[in-house]
Amino acid sequence: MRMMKITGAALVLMSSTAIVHADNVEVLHWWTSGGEAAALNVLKGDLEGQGVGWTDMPVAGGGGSDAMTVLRARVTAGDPPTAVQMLGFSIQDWAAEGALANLNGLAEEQGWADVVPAALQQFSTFEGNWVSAPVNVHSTNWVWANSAIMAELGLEQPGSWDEFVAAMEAAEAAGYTALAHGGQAWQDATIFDSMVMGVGGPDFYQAAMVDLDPEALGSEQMVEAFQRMETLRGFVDDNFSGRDWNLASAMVANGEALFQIMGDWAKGEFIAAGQTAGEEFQCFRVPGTEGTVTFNSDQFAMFNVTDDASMASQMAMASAVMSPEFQVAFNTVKGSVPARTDISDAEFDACGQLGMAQLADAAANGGLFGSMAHGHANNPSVQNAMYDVITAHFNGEFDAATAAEEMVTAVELAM
Amino acid sequence: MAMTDSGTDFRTRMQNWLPKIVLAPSFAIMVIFVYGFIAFTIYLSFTGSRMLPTFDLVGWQNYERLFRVRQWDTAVVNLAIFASLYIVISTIIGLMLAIFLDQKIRGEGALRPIFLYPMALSFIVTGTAWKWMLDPAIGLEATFRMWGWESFTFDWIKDSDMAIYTIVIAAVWQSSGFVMAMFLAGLRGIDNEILKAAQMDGASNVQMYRRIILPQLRPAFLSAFVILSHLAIKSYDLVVAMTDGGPGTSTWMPAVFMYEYTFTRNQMGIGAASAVIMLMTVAAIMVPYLYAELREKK
Amino acid sequence: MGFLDINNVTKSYGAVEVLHRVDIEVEEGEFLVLVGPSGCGKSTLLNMIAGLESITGGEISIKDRVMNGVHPSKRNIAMVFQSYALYPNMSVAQNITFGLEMHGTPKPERDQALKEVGALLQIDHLLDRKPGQLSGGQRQRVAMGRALVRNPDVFLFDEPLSNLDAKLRVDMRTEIKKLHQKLKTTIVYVTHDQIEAMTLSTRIAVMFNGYVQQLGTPKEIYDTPENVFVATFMGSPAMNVVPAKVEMVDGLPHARIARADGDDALLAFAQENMAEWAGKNILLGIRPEAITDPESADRASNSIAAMSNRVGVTEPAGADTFVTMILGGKDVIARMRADTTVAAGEMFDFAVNMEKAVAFDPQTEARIKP
Amino acid sequence: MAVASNENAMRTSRVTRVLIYVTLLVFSLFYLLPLGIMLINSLKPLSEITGGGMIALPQQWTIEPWLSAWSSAQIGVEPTGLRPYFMNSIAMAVPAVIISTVIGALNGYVLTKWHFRGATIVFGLLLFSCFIPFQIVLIPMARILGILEIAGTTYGLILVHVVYGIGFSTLYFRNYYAAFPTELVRAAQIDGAGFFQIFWRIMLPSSGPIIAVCCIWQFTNIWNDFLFGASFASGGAAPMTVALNNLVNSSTGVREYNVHFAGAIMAAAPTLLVYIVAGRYFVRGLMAGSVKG
Repeated sequence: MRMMKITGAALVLMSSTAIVHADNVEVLHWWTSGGEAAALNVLKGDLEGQGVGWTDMPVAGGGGSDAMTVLRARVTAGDPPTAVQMLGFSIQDWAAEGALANLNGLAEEQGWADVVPAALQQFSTFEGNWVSAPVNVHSTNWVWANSAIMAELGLEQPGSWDEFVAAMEAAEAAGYTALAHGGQAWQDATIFDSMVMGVGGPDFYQAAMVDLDPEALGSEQMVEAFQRMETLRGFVDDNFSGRDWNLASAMVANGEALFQIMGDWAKGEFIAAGQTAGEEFQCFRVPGTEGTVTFNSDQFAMFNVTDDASMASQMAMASAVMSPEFQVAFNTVKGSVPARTDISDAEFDACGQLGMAQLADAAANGGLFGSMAHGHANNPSVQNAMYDVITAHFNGEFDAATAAEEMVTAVELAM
Repeated sequence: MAMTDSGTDFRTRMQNWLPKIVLAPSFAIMVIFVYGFIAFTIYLSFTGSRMLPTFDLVGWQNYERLFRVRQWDTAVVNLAIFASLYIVISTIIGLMLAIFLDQKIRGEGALRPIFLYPMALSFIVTGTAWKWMLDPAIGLEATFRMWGWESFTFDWIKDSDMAIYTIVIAAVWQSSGFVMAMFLAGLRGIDNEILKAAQMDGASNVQMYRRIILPQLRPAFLSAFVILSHLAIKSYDLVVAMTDGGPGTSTWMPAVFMYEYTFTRNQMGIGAASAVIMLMTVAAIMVPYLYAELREKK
Repeated sequence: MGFLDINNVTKSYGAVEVLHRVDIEVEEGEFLVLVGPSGCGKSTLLNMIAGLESITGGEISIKDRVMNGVHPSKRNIAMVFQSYALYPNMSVAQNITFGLEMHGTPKPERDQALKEVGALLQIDHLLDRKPGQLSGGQRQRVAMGRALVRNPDVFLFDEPLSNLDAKLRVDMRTEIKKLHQKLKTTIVYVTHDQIEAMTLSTRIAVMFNGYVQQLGTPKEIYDTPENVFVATFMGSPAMNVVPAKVEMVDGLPHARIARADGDDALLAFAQENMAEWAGKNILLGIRPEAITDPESADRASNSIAAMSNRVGVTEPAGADTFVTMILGGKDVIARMRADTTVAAGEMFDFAVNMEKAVAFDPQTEARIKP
Repeated sequence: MAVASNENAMRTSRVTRVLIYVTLLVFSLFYLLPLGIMLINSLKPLSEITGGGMIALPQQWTIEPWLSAWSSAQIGVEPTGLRPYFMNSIAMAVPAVIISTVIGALNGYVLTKWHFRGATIVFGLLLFSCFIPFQIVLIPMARILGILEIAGTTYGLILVHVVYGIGFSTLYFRNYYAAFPTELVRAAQIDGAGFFQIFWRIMLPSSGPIIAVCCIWQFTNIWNDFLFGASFASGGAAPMTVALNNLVNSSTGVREYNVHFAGAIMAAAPTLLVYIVAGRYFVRGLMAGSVKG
C-alpha cells in the first residue's frame, strides 16, 4: 500500500514537471551576437506574453555546424528541442528522418502558402507538409560599396562584369584594396555562387548547383566561372586568408576597400559603424546576376513533441514567428528581408526596400534560387565537397580547367 | 595477496572481494563507454550512415571512399608533419629549459609558472590568441613594420604550404612548459652522488648530461612522448580556433576530418571509417608501449 | 603440539613451488630465527605465518587454532618490518595505538598501554613526533612498540635491524634479546645475518632454496652442520671446506690433504666411523678457530693434529690474527692469537683440532654422521 | 619518497650563466606574449582594435569590456554575460574533479596494493582509454545520457567527465602508489585495519602531492573542455567554454573583440590561478612518482 502511494506521488510529480515543461519552448539557435539576439528577444517577449516560456539554447560557431552537432546529440538522446534554427537542406534531412512536426493546420489557417515564395516553400515543406516556419530571406548576391571611393574615382554602379572589373582596376590603381574578402571556405563559395549565376544564368545555375548535372559541372561555363574567381583573386589584398567577413566589411566601411561581395547581413556592420544605406555605403547586385536572387533562409524547424501542451506552445511559437510584427522587427535588425512577401517595407532602409522589391520580383519570375554556399542548393556533403574545390582553387592549388574536373569527381564522391 | 583457501573467515573473504568490487565499476564503465563505443564506431564504419546512425551494412565502401578523398591525404600528411615537429621541438625546448632551470637559477620560482601556464589555457583560447599574433595585418608583422623594419614578413598563417607550421608554433607554446616540468621533475630525482662521482671521473658538464643524466631521464622522455603524441593525434580545438582548417583545407588533421564528415557533412559512415583508422594508429603507438610498461612493472 | 605449529607447509606461485614441506614446532617463549640468503623462502614463510600470504598446502596453527585463511588481524600476532613501516602521516603515539584502535580498544586503555610501552622502550619523549623526525634507532623502537602494545601471542620480525648502522645494530640486538628474556614471548625472527641468528635465537632454522636445511639450537647448527651449505653459511669467517682423501694409517682413519708446496698432510680423524670411508674422497670442514698456533690449541680437545704449511697472508684483526694458507687447493683461514709471530711465505706449524672437524659426502654434501 | 636535494653538483662559467639567463628571459617573453596581448586588448575601446594596432598599449584605458563580458554581454537571447555560465562550470568541474580523483585513487590503490589476476589487463584497458579521440563517443554517449534521463544537464556532463577522466587519474595514482611501501599496508593489515581503513587512514594522508597533480590535471581538462560541454549541456547548463564560444563566435553579428579578449581571460582565469598557485606542487607531484610511469 505504501509502495502504491509513493509511486502515485512520483507520478503526480512527474506529470507536474511535464506540464511545467509543456509551457516552455526550448529553442536551439546560433544567434548570439548583440543585434540578432536582441531581435530574438522580441520573439521571446511575444511568447511570454502568451504564457509560453522560453528556454534558450544558444550554440554559436561555424555557421551553425556546432549547433547541428548538438542537435544530433539531443535527438539521439531522445530529447529534441522544440524548435531549431535551421538552414535549407538540413530541414529536409531531418524531415526525412521523421523528426519534424506537422504544421499544416496552422499554415492553412494563416494562409502561409499564399505569402511565402514557392522557392522557400521547397525548404519549409516536406512531402507537402509544413515542417518549419521561415523567419527571413537573406540574399547573398550583393555587392557592398564605399560611396566615397566611388565618388572619388568617378565610378557608377557597374552594370556588367567588365565594368565591375574596370572599377576594381581603377580602385587598385588609386591604392585601394579593390575587393575586401575573407578567405574562408563559405565566403569563397558565396562569391562563387554569383560567378556561376553571372556566367551561366538561372538555367545553368539550376543544372550545375541544384541538379548537379555532371555535364554542367564540367562545362566550359564552369571553367569560366572559375576564371572569374581567378580574376577576383587578383583584386584581394595579400592578407585575406582566414579573415572574418565582418573585418572585410569594416575595410569597406573604413574606406580601405572599394567592394565586398557578401550577403545582406553585412549591412549590420555598416550600420554599427554609424553609416546609412545609400549614403556612406551602397548596395547593388553582383553584375550579371541582376534579376535573380540567390538566397538562404533561416527557419525554425519544429521537432516532434508528444503531449498536447507542448504542441500548443509549439504552435504558438510558429504562429509568432510568422506574424508580420516579428518578421519586421527581426529583419530590420538582421539586414535580411521578411520571408512573407505581403509585408510593408516602410520600416526598412534603402537596401532593405531594394531587397524586398527584388525578392518579390524574382519570386514572381522564377529568378529565386537557393544559395549553394549557404546550404540551399544541395545537401551538406555535396556543399562541402564543392567548398573544398572552390577554396583549393581560390588558393591557387588548381587552374580553372582542373577545378571544373575536380568539381565533377568531388560531387560524385559526396553523393 | 590473493587468498584462495577454503575455510577462510568472512572478513578475509570480504577483503578478497573488495578490491575487485572497487575496481568493477571502472571496468564496467570502460567496457561500455570506451570499448563498447569503439565497437559501435567500427560497426558504423561499415554502414551507410549519413546524418544519424543507420544499420544497413555497405561493406568496405566507406573506406574506399575515404582513401579517394583528397582531404584525407592532406589530413594524414599534416598529422605526420605536425606530430613529428611538435613532439621533437617540444621535447627539445622542454629539456633545454629544464636543464637551464636546474642550474640554481635565481628567480626559478617566478620563471616556472610562466613556462607552465600555457598548459592551463584551453586550446580555443590559445588558438585565438595566436591567430591574432600571427595575422600579418595586425600581429607581429604589422608591429615590426610599424617599428620601422619594413621588410619584415611573417605571413605563414595565410600561406597554404606554411600554415601547418604556425599550428606547430602555437602547440609548442602550449605544451613545452609542461614537458619542461616533467624533465625538471626527472632531473631533480637524479641522485646527486652519481653526479659527484662523474665529476671526479673528470666528466665535463656536457659529457655529464649526455652520458650520465639524459640516459637516466628515459622515463620522463617516454611520458613526454606518450602525452605529446596523444595530444597531437587528438588535436582538433587548436586547428579549429586558429585556422579553421584553412587556408582552404591545408591545415586539416584527421580529428578535424572526422568531425567535419560526421557532423557537418552528414557522412557519418566515412567519418566513422576515419575514426577507426585514427584509433588503429593510436593503438599501434600505445599498445607496444603499454605492453612493455606493464610487463616491466610485474 | 607446539605453541606455533608449522605443519607440512608448502607455497606455490602457479606451478612453481617456492617453499617445500616446512615442518617446525615452536614452543611457547621460544625465539626462532629463520636465516638464509635472500630468496631462500624465509620471508615468504614469515608472511604466511602473518597471514599476508596464502598457504598452498599444509597448516599453520597458533595455540592449537588453525590459522589458514584467518585474517592477519585475527591471529593475535604482531610484526616488525624491515623498513619499520611506520605510518608517515601519524605521530608516534598514533602509530603505536593504531592497532588497538582498529580492534576497538577504548581510549583510556589505549593510553595506558601507550604509557607502558613508552616507558619500556624509553620513547616517552618521542610520542608527539612524526616518524620523519626520528633517527633510525628511534624508528626501530617505535616499530617494536607498535608490536608490543598489542600483547600478541607471537612476534614476527622481518629483518628488523638490516637498515641500521653496524654499531646501532649490535646495541639493538642486545636490546631485543633483553626484551625477550624479560617478556618471554614467542618470537619468529627473519634475518640473513648469521651472527644475529646465533646471538638471538633459542633455535635456528637455516633455509636455502625453499627447504629448511637444518633446524636446531645455535650450538647444534654451529658444531654439527647437516650439510656443506649450513656449514659455510653459519660462522664468520666461514668454515673451511677442503677436499681430502681418507686413508688408514696405523689402523686409524686419516685425512690426506694437499699442502701449499704440493706434498700432502695427514691428519688423524677423531671421528671413528671414518674408517668406513677408507680410500674414498670426502670434503673436510674445519672452522678457522680449529686451526691455530700450537700454544692456543684447545686444551680440552683430545685430538690435536699438527700440520706445517706455508703461510700465505696474515691479517691482524686486533683480538686475533687471521692467517691464510693453501690447503687442498683452496684458500683456508686459520685463527691465531694476536701476538703470534708468523710471517708471510714462511713455513709454520699449525695445530688442528680434529674434534671440531666435520666430514661431508662429496656427492650429497651431507654430513657423515659419527 | 625521499627527494634528492636541490643542489646540483655542476659548476658553470660566468659566460654560460649569462647565456642561460638570457635564454630563459627570451623564452619567458615568448610564453608571456600572447597573454599580454589579450590583456592589453581587453583594456582598449573597440575602435582602437579595429583601427589596427593590436600590440600597441591602449591610448584610452577602459575596464568596460570586462564588465560587459562578465555581466551584460549577449550570450543567448538575454544579455546575461558570462557570470551564470561561470557558475555552471564550477558546478560541473568541482564534483567531476573530486569524483574522478577519488575513483582514480581507489583504482590505483587496488592495482598496486591488492594485485589480483587480471588487474594488469584492467589497467591496460583503463590506460588505453586516455587516448581515444573523443569525437567518436558523442553519438553513443548522447543515447546513453538520454536513457539515463540526464541529457542536457550538469549531472550528465559530470558523468561524461568522470568517465573519461578515470584513465588519467588511475594512471597517476597507480604510478604513485607503486612507489608507496607495501610494508605499510601489511603493517596496517596486521594492526587490523580493513580495506577502506587502510586507504583512508594510511594511503590518502600520504597522497598529497599526487592528489594535487591529479586535481590540477583533471580540473584543467574539464574546465577547458568544449566538445562535451557543447554537445551535452547547451542552454541553461552550458559551461563557460560554450558560453565563451557563443560570445566570440557569433557568425553574423558585430564583433566586439575587446569583450572577447576579456571573456577569454575570464574563462582561463580559474585554471591560470590553479597553475600559478599550485604549480609548484605540480612539479613536486610529478617528481614524487608520476613521471616514472
